[in-house]
Amino acid sequence: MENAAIFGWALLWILFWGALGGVVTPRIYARKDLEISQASFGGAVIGAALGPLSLVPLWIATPKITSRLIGIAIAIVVGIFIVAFALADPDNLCVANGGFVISQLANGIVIGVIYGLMALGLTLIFSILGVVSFAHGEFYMIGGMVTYFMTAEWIPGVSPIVAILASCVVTFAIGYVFERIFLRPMGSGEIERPTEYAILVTFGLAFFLQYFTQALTSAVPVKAQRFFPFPSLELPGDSGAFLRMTPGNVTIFDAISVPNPRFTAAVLALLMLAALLWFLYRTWVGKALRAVSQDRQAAAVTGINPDSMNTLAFSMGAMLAGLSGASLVQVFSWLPQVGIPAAARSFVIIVLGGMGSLPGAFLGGLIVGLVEAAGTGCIPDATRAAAYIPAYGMVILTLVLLLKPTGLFGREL
Amino acid sequence: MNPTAIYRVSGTVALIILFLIPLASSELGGLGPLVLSSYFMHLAITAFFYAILASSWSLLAGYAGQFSFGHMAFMAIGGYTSGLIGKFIRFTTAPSELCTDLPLFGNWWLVILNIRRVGTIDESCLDMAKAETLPAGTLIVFPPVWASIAMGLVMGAIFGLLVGWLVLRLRSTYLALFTIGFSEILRAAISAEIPITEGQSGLELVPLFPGGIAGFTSTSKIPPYYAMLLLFIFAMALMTWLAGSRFGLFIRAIREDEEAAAALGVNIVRYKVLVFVITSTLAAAAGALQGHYIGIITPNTLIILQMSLVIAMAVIGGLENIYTASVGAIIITFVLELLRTSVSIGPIHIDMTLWRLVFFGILLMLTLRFQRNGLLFPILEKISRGGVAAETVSIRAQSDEELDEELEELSEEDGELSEEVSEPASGTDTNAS
Amino acid sequence: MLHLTSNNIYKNFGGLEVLKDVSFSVEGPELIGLIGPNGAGKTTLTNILDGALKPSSGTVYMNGERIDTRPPYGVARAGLGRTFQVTRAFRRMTVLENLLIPAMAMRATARQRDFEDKANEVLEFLTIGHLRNEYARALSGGQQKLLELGRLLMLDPQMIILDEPFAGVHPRLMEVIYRYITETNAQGKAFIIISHDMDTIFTLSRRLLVLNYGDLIADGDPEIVREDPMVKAAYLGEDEE
Amino acid sequence: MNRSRTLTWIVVSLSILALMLAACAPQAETVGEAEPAAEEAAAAPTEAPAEESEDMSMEPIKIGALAPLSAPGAVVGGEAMREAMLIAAEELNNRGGIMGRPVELIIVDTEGLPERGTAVVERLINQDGVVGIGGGYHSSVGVAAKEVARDNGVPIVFAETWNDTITSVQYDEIFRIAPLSSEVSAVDVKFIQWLRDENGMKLEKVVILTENTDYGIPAAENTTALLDGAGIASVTFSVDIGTQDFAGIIERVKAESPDMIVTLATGEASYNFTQQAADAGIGPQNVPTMCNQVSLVSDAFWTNVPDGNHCFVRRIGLPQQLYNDVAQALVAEYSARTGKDDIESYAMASYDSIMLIAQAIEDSGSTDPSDIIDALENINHMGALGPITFPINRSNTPDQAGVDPKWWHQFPDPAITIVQYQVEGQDATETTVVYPEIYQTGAPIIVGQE
Repeated sequence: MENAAIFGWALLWILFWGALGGVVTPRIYARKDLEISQASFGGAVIGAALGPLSLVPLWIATPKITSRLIGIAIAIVVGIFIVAFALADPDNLCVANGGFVISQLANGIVIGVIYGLMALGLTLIFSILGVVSFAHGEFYMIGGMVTYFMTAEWIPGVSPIVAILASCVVTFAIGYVFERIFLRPMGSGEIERPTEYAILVTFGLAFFLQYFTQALTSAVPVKAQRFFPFPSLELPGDSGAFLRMTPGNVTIFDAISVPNPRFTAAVLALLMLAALLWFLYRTWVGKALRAVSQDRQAAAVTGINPDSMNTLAFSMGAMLAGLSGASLVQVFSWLPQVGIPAAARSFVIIVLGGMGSLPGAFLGGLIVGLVEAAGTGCIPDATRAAAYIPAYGMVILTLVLLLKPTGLFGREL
Repeated sequence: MNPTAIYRVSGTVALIILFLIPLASSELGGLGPLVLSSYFMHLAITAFFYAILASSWSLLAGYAGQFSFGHMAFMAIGGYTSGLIGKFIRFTTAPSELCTDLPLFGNWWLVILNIRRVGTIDESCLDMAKAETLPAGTLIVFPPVWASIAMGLVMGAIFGLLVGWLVLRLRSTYLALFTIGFSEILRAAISAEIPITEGQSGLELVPLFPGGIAGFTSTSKIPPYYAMLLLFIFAMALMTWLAGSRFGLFIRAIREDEEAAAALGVNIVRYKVLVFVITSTLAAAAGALQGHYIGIITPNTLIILQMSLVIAMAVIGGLENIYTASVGAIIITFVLELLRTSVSIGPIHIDMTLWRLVFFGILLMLTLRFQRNGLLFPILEKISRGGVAAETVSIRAQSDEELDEELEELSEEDGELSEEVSEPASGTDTNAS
Repeated sequence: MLHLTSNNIYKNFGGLEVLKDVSFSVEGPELIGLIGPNGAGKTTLTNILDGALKPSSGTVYMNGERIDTRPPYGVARAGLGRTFQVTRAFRRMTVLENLLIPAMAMRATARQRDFEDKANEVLEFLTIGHLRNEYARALSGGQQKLLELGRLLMLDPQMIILDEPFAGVHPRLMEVIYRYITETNAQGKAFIIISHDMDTIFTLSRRLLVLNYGDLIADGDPEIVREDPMVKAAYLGEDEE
Repeated sequence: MNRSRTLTWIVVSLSILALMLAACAPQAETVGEAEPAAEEAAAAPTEAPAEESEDMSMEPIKIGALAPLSAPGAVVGGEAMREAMLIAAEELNNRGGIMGRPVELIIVDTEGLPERGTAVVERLINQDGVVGIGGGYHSSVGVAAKEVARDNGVPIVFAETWNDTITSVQYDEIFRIAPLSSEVSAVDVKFIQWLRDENGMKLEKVVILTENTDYGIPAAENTTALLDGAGIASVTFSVDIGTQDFAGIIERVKAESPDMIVTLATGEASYNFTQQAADAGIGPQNVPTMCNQVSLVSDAFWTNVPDGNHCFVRRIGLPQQLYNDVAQALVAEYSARTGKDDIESYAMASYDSIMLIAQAIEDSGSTDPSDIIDALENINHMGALGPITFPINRSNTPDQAGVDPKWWHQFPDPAITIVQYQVEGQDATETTVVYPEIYQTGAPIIVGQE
């Protein structure tokens, strides 16, 4: 960084006015007998955006803090952040190299879609059962393992589609059995303090599944072959090709390059998402699920059995994790431990999106994917940029908990 | 016998035994036929270490109902703080000029050593200062171990306060979600900041008693045994006192029903943060002591597996009682050690180093499902509450037998009725913990 | 002398308006009934008075201090106590411990034994003295309700909100509750009682508030309210038990 | 209600019983005297060594061994080492033990954690009473374990801990037959220079991908410094060991447009990086790449890095065609047991570490650790790695010899070669040795040159 000071001061400016806005605004709104539920968060982002220029009018006029106002403020804050970064480090690849930026964005979006799919499972479980499954990462791991073993060891040469379906079946079945034995009694009142019980028992499941898999498979990393390699292709044929495909990669405009396994995984994730939406909004069972998530008792009155909805939701959530694992086992090398960072990331995403919100989970996945791409791509110190990948999500999580614990689409707590 | 008396007697006997164990160690020649190897002593110290972690976690999770997966992170904060102070801080009687010097009282200076590049064996600034700037006869004093451990505690408390304040305003699930991430980020940071923390190769700490104590050398197991035992006893005493005071009353009320406790005037956020800070500090104390005893601490102490072990110890012992949790920890430390011994080769090749964790996971889940209070707690419960329950039952029977019967019939209807009248409009109740 | 006012309270959940412009005030030890059909917003209003929910707009003042911005424990300390629709005893604590919590929470330096005598008195008054060392979960539903009422006496607030105190309670215990309300009220504590039990509420209360889908449609003497055409249309006509 | 409680108790007590039973099996192993050696030997299908150990009725000589056998340690490495060390113990017992006494090999799991390492070394010495310790994988464990060995005066012969400081502190008890980290880096850089000078390759900028471990960081810094000396610029990217997704880093590597990529990250991170780089168009087939030595596990390599052809890999130990008799016998036995075609360098070194201790006991005629240390200093052992000696020792200190202290008790010449995968799906044993020239079996294929 050439002018680190510029960036540092900009950051300090944002933090100072943000904190001031967050602390003072609710007091002013309270003194005027106005609604204060949004005042702290709104004050913080508005303060961070333009400092005294925006805070003084806000405190004088005390308008109703709408989500539109907050959205504009956040956009300004992000803008200031980017401009300050660009001024501070004009030679950074993220500033100087357009192709690099676009490639990183593409990477972020592609991986974010898959993160979103995985978090969807977690948030689905939460919205129906009110439980965070700490075994989510292990379902992800098992999905990948089953797909690998199907395609490479048990039935070599089998279509990847079959393998993915098999991983769905396996994760669904494990989720089903676990829910029936360990979570079902929560509903009947047999288990006291169900939330805490659920945290611990799913944690125990994670522990068991991880070491069970490790004991069965040994610790050699494995990886499935590309499901659907691209054809080799150049369009148009001359040197300035706008579309160039090799079996492992697609390059568009000579700038954006997306590796084949990721592309396949993202397409699979989008298909799954479409299927999930169709299921939730077009089938009777899906509608029943949504009804239970909105109002358990009302749903029970209309003849839906909430217990079986619980089982269905948990198994489906597990299956979604298994699916994202199945689609990523051709991207990453697979070990019994791969679930841990993936699960931690899903936790960040569902808090960011709002616990129990399906669109929130998907959007949260994209945001986390983009932030991770930006972090690894833009942090100037090459020895640290990648070492801190797990930390980028945590920064988001901390900010969300500090500013808006309900997340993007959360219900009131 | 009266249950309190049973506790007192058995507790005293246990304490006496714990204090006498070192007499049987091989270092002191053993007690007759009983000779405990220094490996046994090492296990005992480790068992106390885990007992402090498991019991303080049970105070947090079992009493207050707050589930943190970051207990090992606070343990590591204690160990690393203490280690870093030992690595970077010196006291001198003259400014070094080459390092960062801060004047203290009199002619004493606090010297912060420079961060050195990794892999190079270039001299530290203080070594250079010794040769160049420091006048002859200057005293260079290492920070005392107890003081760096104390700083470890302070850092544990500060981080506990920050995390607690950030997360404990929210539902308990958030604490679990956040602390998992917190451990991960701390592990990543310790691994990455190698010039400061030495990363994966581990930060070396000076021995607990660098010059030996009472005739024992610095590598003897007996002084650390007593140090860890005393910390364990202190922690148990502190937590017993807390659990019996208004503090214990309030955190249990919070565990049972946060909203109801708040409606009765309990400042729930304050007590949640307080219990979090106290247990984090205890974990940091255990971490600092264990770090100095082992002599090295690495970021791998933060992996989820380590946290899982502490949780499993507390749960299998009995989550809702600090004593059962600590006894569970001690037993499981030894059992796991027995289970890992060498490799087992038989007709069927079962490698226990791996399978023991699988069995452990199953046991953890089954305990939770079928014996929620752990495997040790029911025994304790039987002793302590057996008498009381019998007493009240007889009173109930005598005083108004008739009403009681009717009430019991009714109590089932109660449940149904109160559910029927519950009102959908109260959006908060649907997912309440 | 108690003085509580709620001014123009609105509450939205997502897009749903649960309370619309609710204003009323309580002066001194009144005994008020709060009724309304399911989904009328009674529990939401209670939660707002108690500080568990923040109003979308509007304010609540108690004895000149604004309490809607306070957390629930602050409201409790200001002198407002409540029970919950679904009984919320601290199930794995003894009956005595249940009672000690509010007493000790009110005072910064207090020891348990200072309150044990008072707790015993309260338990005897509520006819559950013999259960003092039992875990609350061992009590029947009705006894747990009594326990909740006992906790409020230990909190010693100026105003008490009871959410469905008579629901599913054995007639004999109902008498105890009835006595509890009248005697405590006579000692100078104001009551707001939410109930479906029309007979009891009409005989017990001296003033009636009627909520209908978020609107406060009536406020006054029970006999007059009973004749109010709006109330009849909205509530009594269809939902009398 | 009552019935379910009974059921509960049954389930719980059954699981405890299972745990106890599980606990008993291995427990018997330590308590029994000569049994463990017999049991371990029993793993070989053809022998009946239980009788033999009865023949050798004397008290066994106990030798300890360190290996990472569970996570977070490198379990694959640990299991290979265990297998090789069991072969050593069996071989010793088959030929009649040491000084007529049976050998009991006690292998302990270090989990790759230094704190575990100190604990288990403590246990080996004080509980089991071993006279010497072999094996050892993770450098951090070695660094910690050497202190315990020193406190107790028991020798350790490290087989696979590269960190220079382990020997440079010059403890009497510490010996090493693994290469020195700094020497390994030197070979890497010499090879890169050779590519530039002798093969006319354009080499101005190298990207190093390392892991932030006690191995990766010093290795990257050594390499950087040496490259600098050779006039080659370098950029280091460092990743956390658990990293899966390298997309962001790979874009940055691409933007540096390196002439060569050196992967110091080990384990699955190295596989992940190399394959994802290949997907992104800067893999071993586009840019000359030195893959990490884990790539020599060819089955796992081709599973995880299908586009890994043309990888250069550093190989510790002699090429297979130059194996001596000891090594060939070991490979034969090892292949029979594991089904692998070749033996990993560290497994071979672990075998030698046990054999070295055995010979030192025989040479000194004593099981006193200090006598064993004396014997090790003067040893001349024909091991699988070749003739093993420790020329820099108490009678010839680094000062006297005028060498860096890191050579203390260090096996001076573990052979290091650079091999290259030149055919897709090739087995590691069939790779072409491209450097140094004395071992060369073929010319390097240099990709991406205009």
